[in-house]
Amino acid sequence: MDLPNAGAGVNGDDAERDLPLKNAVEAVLFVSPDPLPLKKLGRIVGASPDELKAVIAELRAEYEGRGVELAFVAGGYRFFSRPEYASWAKQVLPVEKAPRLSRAALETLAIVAYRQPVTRVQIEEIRGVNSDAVLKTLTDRKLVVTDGREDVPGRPFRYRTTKQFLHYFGLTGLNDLPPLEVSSEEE
Amino acid sequence: MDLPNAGAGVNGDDAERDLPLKNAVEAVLFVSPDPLPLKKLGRIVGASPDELKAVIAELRAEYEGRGVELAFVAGGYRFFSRPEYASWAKQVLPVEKAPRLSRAALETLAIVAYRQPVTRVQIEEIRGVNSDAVLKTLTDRKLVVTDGREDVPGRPFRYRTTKQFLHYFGLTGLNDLPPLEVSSEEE
Amino acid sequence: MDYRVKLPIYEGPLDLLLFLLQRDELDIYDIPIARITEQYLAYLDLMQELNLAVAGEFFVMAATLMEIKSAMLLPRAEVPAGGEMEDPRAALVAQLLEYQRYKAAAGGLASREQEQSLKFPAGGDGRFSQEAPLGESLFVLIEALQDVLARAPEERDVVPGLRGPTLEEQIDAVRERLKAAGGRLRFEDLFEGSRIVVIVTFLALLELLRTGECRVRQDRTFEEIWIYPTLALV
Repeated sequence: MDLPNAGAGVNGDDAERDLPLKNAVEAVLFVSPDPLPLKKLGRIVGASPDELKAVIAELRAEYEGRGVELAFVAGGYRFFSRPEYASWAKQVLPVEKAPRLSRAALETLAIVAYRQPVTRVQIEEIRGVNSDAVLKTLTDRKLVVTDGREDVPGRPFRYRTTKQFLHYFGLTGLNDLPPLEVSSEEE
Repeated sequence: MDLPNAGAGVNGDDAERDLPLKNAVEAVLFVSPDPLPLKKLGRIVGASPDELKAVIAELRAEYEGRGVELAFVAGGYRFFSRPEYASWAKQVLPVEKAPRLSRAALETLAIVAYRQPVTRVQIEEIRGVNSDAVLKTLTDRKLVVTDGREDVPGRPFRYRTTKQFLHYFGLTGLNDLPPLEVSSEEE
Repeated sequence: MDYRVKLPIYEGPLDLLLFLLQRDELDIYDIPIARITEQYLAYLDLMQELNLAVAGEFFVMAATLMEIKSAMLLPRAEVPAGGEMEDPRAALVAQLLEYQRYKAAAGGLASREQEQSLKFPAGGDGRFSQEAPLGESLFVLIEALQDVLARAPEERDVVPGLRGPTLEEQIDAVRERLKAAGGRLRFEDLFEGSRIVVIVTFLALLELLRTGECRVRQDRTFEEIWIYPTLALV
């Protein structure tokens, strides 16, 4: 039973029981290609949400004032380099083909984010301009997806934002969006 | 030049000069997809090899006894999860498409590693078996490459190991290979 | 006139109206409709002269504005007894306000995008993207273009028979200018020559903005507009 690289990934190994949970969490979060939700993390390292929360708080404190931070994004935890070091960090990274979003794209995305599910016509009523091309761009970039059809004549597609949207903007979840400004009429 | 979205990535910014070098090195090594040689790291963060070595030693000490370690591999530095936590860490990784290397492949690779550059015929003389398919697999997986031709009749290809080979086995360089066992005949 | 490419505009008539209102610090609840209509139509003319692909919605809005303008001229005596006459601008104001809320939200997303674009995940999974294809509203640029055009020599001052540059030639020329400028280039310094050359140069700039080869930035309203090459050019 003393196979070091156990492989089967059972969490109850004798050898593994002695390893600090904090280190296991650090290692798992470090290698994970996606933010890890608490639940999934718990299943992997065999710990309760409370244990995990304590350990994550410890890790966050340890990474305070360093080049790397442990962030909660799109419903999960993940390590990121800190923004102050971006100009160096990006020099070792490949350049993304997709440029930053245009104003029109951001606007359309905002409407989808706050009004989802929403049809193209509803978006265009607010923006006052055809939004076909913009929706295509957002769909191609997997920031929005169609989610069924509205039950009105023509049965138009309804759009909603994706997990990739949360990722892209570093949002914890949709409730992490700042509240939409009250129109000044209501003030 | 107070462009907030600067992006130009020049390292001489006033604000950046105040950021600790250790953090910059940590951030860069964290996000880098490949091990970074000291030289390249130095060019990016604008530091001398001596400064870098001191900072790397500090970082290594800080990561001592943690879930992640700073290792020197294939001629460069990179963060890895520690092997003790592999059974957890691998659960979040996408399943590698390439299977583990077969015994035949490992054997052939060992011959290439210790005898490079070496021709197929030379490998087959040692292994006593046709090694065409195995060499093809190793070439496909970029663990070996052809490196010119031997100056003998037929001008056969010569094979040598790649950087990817060092990576795969976590080797610093070829001189990091354990010495070849003395053959038992000579004992 | 050797420019036939119609560049698409993704901003709509509401953007243009809000831009005009904000530029002159006008009260959205009391829009001076005659003045705004006149300015709106002037922009529409210029956009057509630029051969931009002006969406039909711009013309619908023009008609709406003119309708509101004439409704405003109706004698007040027609107000039904006891009731208050609805302001002919009410629907437009409501639409602008609603749209403004989402524009503000888009601004919030933009700053999150900016912040997030500076964080990279561990383990080489990161990518870094270049800057926004268009840093400022198209209308900010058209506004600046109007100033440049006002100073441009009339066509008759130009030697007849000389062919103007094509859009493709001018795109290359703008690229060269940006490269030569190194860091950044003042918007107005990009333009020289007759009206038609200025217009083709402007279209070339729009094309480069669209493809993300450069971006523009104005630090504050009325201040200098700068053109920055993105990494693709460096």
